[in-house]
Formats: sequence, structure tokens, C-alpha cells
Amino acid sequence: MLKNQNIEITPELIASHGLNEEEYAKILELIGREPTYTELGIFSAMWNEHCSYKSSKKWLKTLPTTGDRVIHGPGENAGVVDIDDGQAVVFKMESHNHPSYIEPYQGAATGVGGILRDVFTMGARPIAAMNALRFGAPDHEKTRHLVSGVVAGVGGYGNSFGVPTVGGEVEFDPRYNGNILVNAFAAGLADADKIFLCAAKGVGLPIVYLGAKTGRDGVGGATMASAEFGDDIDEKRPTVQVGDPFTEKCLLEACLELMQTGAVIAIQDMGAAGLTCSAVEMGAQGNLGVELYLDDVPTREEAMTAYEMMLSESQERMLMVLDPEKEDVAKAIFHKWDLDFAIVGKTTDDLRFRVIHEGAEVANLPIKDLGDEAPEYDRPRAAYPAPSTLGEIDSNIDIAQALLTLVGNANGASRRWVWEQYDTLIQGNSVQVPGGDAGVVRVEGADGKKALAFSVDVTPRYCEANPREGGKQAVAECWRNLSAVGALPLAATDNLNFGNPEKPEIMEQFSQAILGIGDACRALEFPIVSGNVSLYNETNGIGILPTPAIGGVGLLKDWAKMMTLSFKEEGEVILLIGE
Amino acid sequence: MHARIFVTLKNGVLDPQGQAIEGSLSSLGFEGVDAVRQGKIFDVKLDETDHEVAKEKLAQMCEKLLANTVIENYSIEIVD
Amino acid sequence: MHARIFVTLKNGVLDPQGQAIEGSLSSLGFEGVDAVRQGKIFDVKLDETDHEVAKEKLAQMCEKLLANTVIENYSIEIVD
Amino acid sequence: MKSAVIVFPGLNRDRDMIAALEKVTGEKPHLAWHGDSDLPDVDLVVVPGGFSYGDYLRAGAIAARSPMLKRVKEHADRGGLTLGVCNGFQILTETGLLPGALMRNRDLKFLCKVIHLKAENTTSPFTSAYKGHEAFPCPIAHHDGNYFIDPDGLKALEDNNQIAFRYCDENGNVTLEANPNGSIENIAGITNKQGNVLGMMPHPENLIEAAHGGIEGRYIFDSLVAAVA
Ligand SMILES: Nc1ncnc2c1ncn2[C@@H]1O[C@H](COP(=O)(O)OP(=O)(O)O)[C@@H](O)[C@H]1O
Repeated sequence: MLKNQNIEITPELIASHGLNEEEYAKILELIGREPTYTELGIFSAMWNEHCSYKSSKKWLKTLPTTGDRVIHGPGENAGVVDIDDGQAVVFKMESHNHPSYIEPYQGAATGVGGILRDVFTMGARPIAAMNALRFGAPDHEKTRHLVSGVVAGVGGYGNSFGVPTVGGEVEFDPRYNGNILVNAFAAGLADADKIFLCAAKGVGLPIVYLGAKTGRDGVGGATMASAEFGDDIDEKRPTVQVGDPFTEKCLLEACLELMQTGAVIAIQDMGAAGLTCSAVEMGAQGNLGVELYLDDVPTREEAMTAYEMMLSESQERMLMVLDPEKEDVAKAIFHKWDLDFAIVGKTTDDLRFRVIHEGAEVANLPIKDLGDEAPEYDRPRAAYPAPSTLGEIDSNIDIAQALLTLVGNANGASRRWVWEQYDTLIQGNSVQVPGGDAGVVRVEGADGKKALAFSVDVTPRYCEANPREGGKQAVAECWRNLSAVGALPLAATDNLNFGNPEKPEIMEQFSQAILGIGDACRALEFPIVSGNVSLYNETNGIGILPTPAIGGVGLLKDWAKMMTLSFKEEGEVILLIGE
Repeated sequence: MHARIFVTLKNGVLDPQGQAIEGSLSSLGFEGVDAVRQGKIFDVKLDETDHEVAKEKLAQMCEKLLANTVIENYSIEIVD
Repeated sequence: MHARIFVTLKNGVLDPQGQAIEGSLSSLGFEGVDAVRQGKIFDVKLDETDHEVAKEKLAQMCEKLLANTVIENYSIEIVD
Repeated sequence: MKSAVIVFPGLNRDRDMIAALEKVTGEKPHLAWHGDSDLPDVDLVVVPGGFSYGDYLRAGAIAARSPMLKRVKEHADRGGLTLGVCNGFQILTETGLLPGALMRNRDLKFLCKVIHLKAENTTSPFTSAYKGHEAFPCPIAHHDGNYFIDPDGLKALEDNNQIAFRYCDENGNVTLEANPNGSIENIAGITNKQGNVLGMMPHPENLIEAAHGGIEGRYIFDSLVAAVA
């Protein structure tokens, strides 16, 4: 008999979990009974936009994701691309927009923490980070506070963790007044034949909980990330998560050490909707069932319910399937780093997702259906309003004055004040720091010459004027920035930030931008190997500019031949190339 | 007038600093420490004689700058 | 037992945070703020019933870890 | 030169330091884990940079109380060469091996950039190789590098020739504008009275080879190699 914590499943409760009537009906059909409160929480976590990609999946499938160098495309924690000599670069970009608006420092910090975890979960040591930031008008009352908090948070986490930040973007536009964008990119280096994946293998194997303890942080957070903001935003505030870069740095070292011992069969980071998504993904991808014993989960707060534990977004945690013979070795490594290590479950062969708490079963669900049967929508699209034409250009314009206006504009000014707050030099391999076209980082463990270039780009104005062309342009600009430093562009990740997909014009923008990105990536042989979608960036009906950020990675055979953008000497010839 | 403002983390908000301190105290051999939470104080010298007016002003400073009310609580004490 | 430890900068020690806060308060339009000094509090839950023993123990924690006595003073208050 | 690098959880420039020592001295340093109880007999002990224990409480405070720091102190008290860079400097002041304290930067922000340094004395075992190139560019990357000491302490530093590096401009002039973090008298690095312990905020280990844009950081290690030869 399933235990239901004596909470009645009412239509209001269902709605407050972001599930609509059809979705709930589907749940009833799938499980043949009313869900328990914990189960409802699990479904809401798995089926919200953030985890299920229910509005975007149809369009994401159109992107080119394969190529000669692609080892793992979308579907894993991060994309993996071959960079010769048996080495691979592992990278991804992810948004933390809503949390950063609510609490800029912690929101941005935990965003950086999350993306770094995605990278090192795969066995890669992070070697570079970037951040693409968008804020409202410089004179808007909230902007100053948001900018200083976000920049300090990005730096606070990345600097302490110890990864160089080598690039990014900062832009201001009134359309972001109520919804700022914080997109964080991270890349790591791994041996191409030692990549760790999330699919569980083997029946009856222990599932281990690693890292920090579970608190009530962000309970309901993933649902929040998929809901439009209203004026009741204050009420959602206590769900803020606090980042702990120190614990994450220990987690990195412990994981990499552990992976060397051969103890790790599968591993998955606990991101949004923590324990639920990670456990379900590990089981479902491996065609196995999972049984979790919540009484063994390390907790930070007293009297946590099963519901809270399953939905907690506490940071700096991971889940792994362990080779039982290596349990002692694994435990010793985690204890050396002062991290929690607890066996909290096992794999089963019945394809069920069972959660046991205080001696009772609080959830028993078909594990594959949680992901596979998640709703998928082909949301209606409608032509977006045609862009207004630019006015006549005054040919008598004072060029010098115009230039001053441009460089004095918040969007044209130097970003030095931002990147000087980031450690751009740590690890000793940064051969090109922010300020140029792309950041360049030397690759260790090869011939000492090889390097990787990183750039993140998008011009939202163009995307609004013409989403398809704007999508193409973002890819082209990123590709150009990589080639401009002398790198061969290899592959990219995307972070698609849009408004409310339930509005047909937004859906049209979204789908067209993806098609544009796909066109350009195909033409340039620049596959998309990972990415993230952030929808519902809208407050009181005002949506952000469509902002599909593209993060690209390129390869340089010899960093000494790298290009930089400064003029080198007097009397040099200036050439303009291109159309 | 001197006032002291106390800013502490709300219940349930993770306090990595407090945790690290707890760990360090125990490795230094201090036993029986069940929990440590770290907070801030601001000692403010104000050009104001009316306690009520001062308190009101200080509360506004907390709301606007000194406390991050998303994750922190504050309280105010007039010292003299 | 709950105790609160206050750690403040000694007189004459530069306080960049306090100074910066003073500056921000004035740019936010708060007038009449003559000085701000920032300090720390530690709320400690102790497994101890005797006040004097607890105070002694907490003082040692301050000396050994919680305060940098080159630049900081501390004081201890038993809350309950 | 035999060296040891102390490794605390949360440090993150330990790998940079290890690489620098290896490149300059040709020998791998011994790695001393913070929880280990002994430190081998070496010529140089280095406490590298980063955020030991997250720099929670105060920068370097928790690391300074660890058992391994007792061994470092014994090594230093015996006259052994000891170098603390960035967090290492903070840890050495927290331990009392070096006087003064490192406070939050004047602008309260983390700051990573290339500044200029001036070697104030080229007679110490850490700085002899700077003779003839006293002023040089060097990266900094810190949040708490604002050096503070009381007036008596400052006078003692000056009287004993303990100030190793000051922030300066490109031409070697120690000016107010050249001070990135508010440190008293532009102090970027100091030695102890005996001259065998150096703490500094800038990162010589990130200034070792062409890829770093300069090699002036090597001179510290060159000086040390010469000192133990
Ligand atoms: N948030 C940031 N973090 C790090 N570097 C940044 C950030 N924002 C901008 N930059 C850097 O500033 C430089 C100028 O940025 P941008 O004007 O967006 O460049 P471009 O348009 O040439 O790509 C680039 O080198 C970029 O990497």
C-alpha cells in the first residue's frame, strides 16, 4: 500500500504543480490510480518544461548533432568532442535566469556551479568558463543591483572553484527589465576513452549519493523556472539555493580521483529537481528500475518529507552507480575530501521507480514512462509582427560624434570592469583572455602547442527582426570569432532564451530561430552537441528579446600562431575582407 | 547615537561558512558544538537623537542595502 | 545552550567593507551616517549547561579560531 | 632544490605552483596533504594560492589552524625557506609567521589583472635574481589582498628591510594609482624578520613561460635555487 502523507490530490494542488488537466489525465492513465503526493511531485518535476522540453523537443530534433568529431551529442550531461591525441573537450551552456533575478549573487553562483558539475560528472576537468549576461536598461531601478550581484556571483563561484573565465557577453536592453539572462558555459578536458555516462548498468548494484547534504533548498524550483513571473514573485523567494564552491571543488577532486579507480559504473549530477531527475534518468537510460531508500539520504534539516527530499535542489550533489567491490575505496576517497557518501538505493530489473521512506513505499512508478511519456507539444505558431523598418539615415551625420555615442553607449563600452572580477588566468594556460574575439586556453597533456578557443554570441535585435536569419547570424558570428583567433571551429552548444511558448508568436520566433541555427550549423559543419532551453522569460506579459546564445569551441594546432585583435605596429596595412 | 544591526541567515538557508567553522572547531578538538551559523553586524554611528526615527531609518537601510531580505533577517538595537 | 559571539575590528584597523557601505548609504540618499563598522556574529549551539564553563569554552574558540586577535576583538553572550 | 607544496582542500592554484616548480627546478615537488602528519625535510615549503576551506570565516583562517601548518611553522622556525602566495600569504599571516593581516580589497571586488611590481630589496633569498629588473609586470587574482599592519608594525617592516614587493606603475614608481587593492604603503609582499619566509599576493607561478606573456616570475624560484646551492 502506498503512503500518501494524508494530502488530498485536489485540482488546485495539481494546478499548483504546473500540470494541466490533460497532463493529469495522462498520469492517471499511465499508473491506473491516483498518484500519491510524492508521486505528483515527481511527475511535476519530470514533466515541467525545464526537464521535459515539452514545447521545444519537436524543434530541437531538427538540429544537426553529429559529425566526425562528435563523441557524444545532446542527451548526456554535456557534449563531448574529439580534439585529437586521444583527448576530448566536454562542454555545455545552461541558463539560471529566474533564480538570478530573484537573488542575483546566489542565482548566478549556483548557475556556474551547475554547469561545472555537468562537465566534471563526465570525467572532465573544467578548463574554461564563459558567461552570457543580459540586463534591463542601465537606468532601470533594479539593473545596478542585478548587475553587481550577478557578476560577483559568477566570479565568486568560478574563482573559488578555480576555472578561468575566458569570455562572455554583457548587454543591456529594456526588454530584459523584468527578466535578466544569466547563461553559463563550461568546458572540460578528458581522455576520449574515459568518458562517464549516466545510464545505469547491472541489476542489484548500489546507488550512491555523493557530495553535500540535502536541505529544503529550491523545493519547487524547477517548476518555478518554467512559470511566467507575476507580481507575486516575493512569495517564491524562500526557495533560493545557496552555492558552496568549496564543497564543489572537493567534489570535483573526489570524483576525478574516484573515476580513476574504476569504481564508477554510471554517474549523474543532481541539477534541477535533484534526486528525482537524476535517479529516473540513470534508470531509464539504462533500461533498469531504481529503488531509493530516503532514510539513508544525508539531510541537513530535520523532519524532511519524502516529497521535499525528492524535489530538493540542494547544490553540489551527485548520484552514482558503484561497482560493489570498490565500495571501500570509494568511501575512503569521499571521506578524505570530507564529503557525504551514502548508499541510498539499488538498481532493479523491473523498470519501476520505487521510493521508500520510513518503512513505507511513497512512490512506485513506471520509470521509462516518466521520461518517454512526458507530454510533447507542437504548440501553435503565428507570424510575428513584421519588423518596423529603420528610418532614413541622416547623411549629414557627424561621424566623430556618432562614434563617441557608440563607444559611450552601455552596449558599446568596454567590458573590462566585468572580466577583471573573474579569474582569467588560473591554471596557467590562458593564452588569450577576454577582450579579444575568443578566449584561448592551452591544452595540457598534449604537445604543449595545442589550444582551444571559446566564444559565445548572439544578437537578439537581429533575432527579433528575423528569427531565422538571427539564428543563422548567431552561429556565424560565433564561428567567425573562433576563426578570427586562428582556430578551426569544431562544435557548439546553445542556450535558447525566449518568452512564453504558449503565445503563438513566441513559438514562431523560437522555431524559426532553431531552424536558422540548424541551417548555419549544417552549412558550416558546426554541430550542436549540447544545449539548454529557457522559456517563459516574461513578466506581466512583456517578453525578452529572443536570445538564442551560441557557445562555440575551436581547435588551434599551435597557440603561438594565434591571432589577437590589436594592431601590432605603426604603418601596418588595414584590409577589409568579406562581402 | 550608536546602533547595532544584526543580519542573520533565515532558517533553512544553507550556511557553508557555518558548516566549515563547525568542521574546523571539531578538528581543533572542541567537542559538543552542535551547530554554528554565521551572521553580520553593522555598528552605525547616526546623527539622530530620536530613537524611533533612528530605528525607522535603520530599517530602511537594511531593506535597501544591509540585508539581503531574500535569504536574511535583520534586527536593530539602539546602543546609546 | 545557545550562545552568540560578536567579533569586531579593533579600533584603528581599516575597515574597507564598512567604508564602502558608508559610501553606498550616502549615495542611496541616507544622510547623517557618521560611521559604519562591519563585524561578525556566530550563533553557536553548545552541548553544555553550565554558563561559566560554556563561556570559557567559547572564549577559547575565539582565541584559537573565530577571531584574528591581531585585528579583532570578541565578546560572548549566552542567549539561553 | 627539494621542495614541498602543501595541499589543502579548496586550494586551486596548487597545480599552477607545482607546474612552475617543476619547470624551473626540474624536480617534482613533494605534495603534503593537509591531513598528513609529517613534512619531509626539504629546502623550500610552498603554501600555494586558492580558497582553502572556501576562505569561509576569514581568508586562510581555517587552513592556518590545521596540523600541517604546525609542521610548516617548525620548518620555518628552523630557518627553512617558506613561500606563501596569495591564499598562502593569507595563511602565513593567520598563522603568525608573518605580521599584519590581509583584508578585503578596497573596492570590495575580486580583482584579476596584470599589475606592476617593484622588488624593494634584492638581498633576500627570494629576490636576489631581481637585481637589475626590479620593476616588472605580474598578475594578481584575489579578493582579500589589502595588506594592513599597525604603525609600529609598519615601522618594524621598514626598519628591518622586510618589504619585498610593492605595487608600482610601469616605470617603477610607487604611486597611489598603482595600488590595486588599498594595501598600506602599496605593500604586495613581505618577509619575516629573519628573511626566510616570504608572503606575497601576486602570482609568480603564472609568469613562468612564453605562454604566460612573461617570465619574471621565474626569478623568485631562480633566487631560491641560488640560495640553497
Ligand atoms: N560576462 C563576460 N565575461 C567575460 N568576458 C566578457 C564578458 N562580457 C564580455 N566579455 C568579453 O569582452 C569582449 C567584448 O565583448 P563583446 O562586445 O560581446 O565582443 P564581440 O562582440 O567582439 O564578440 C570579448 O572578449 C568578450 O569575451
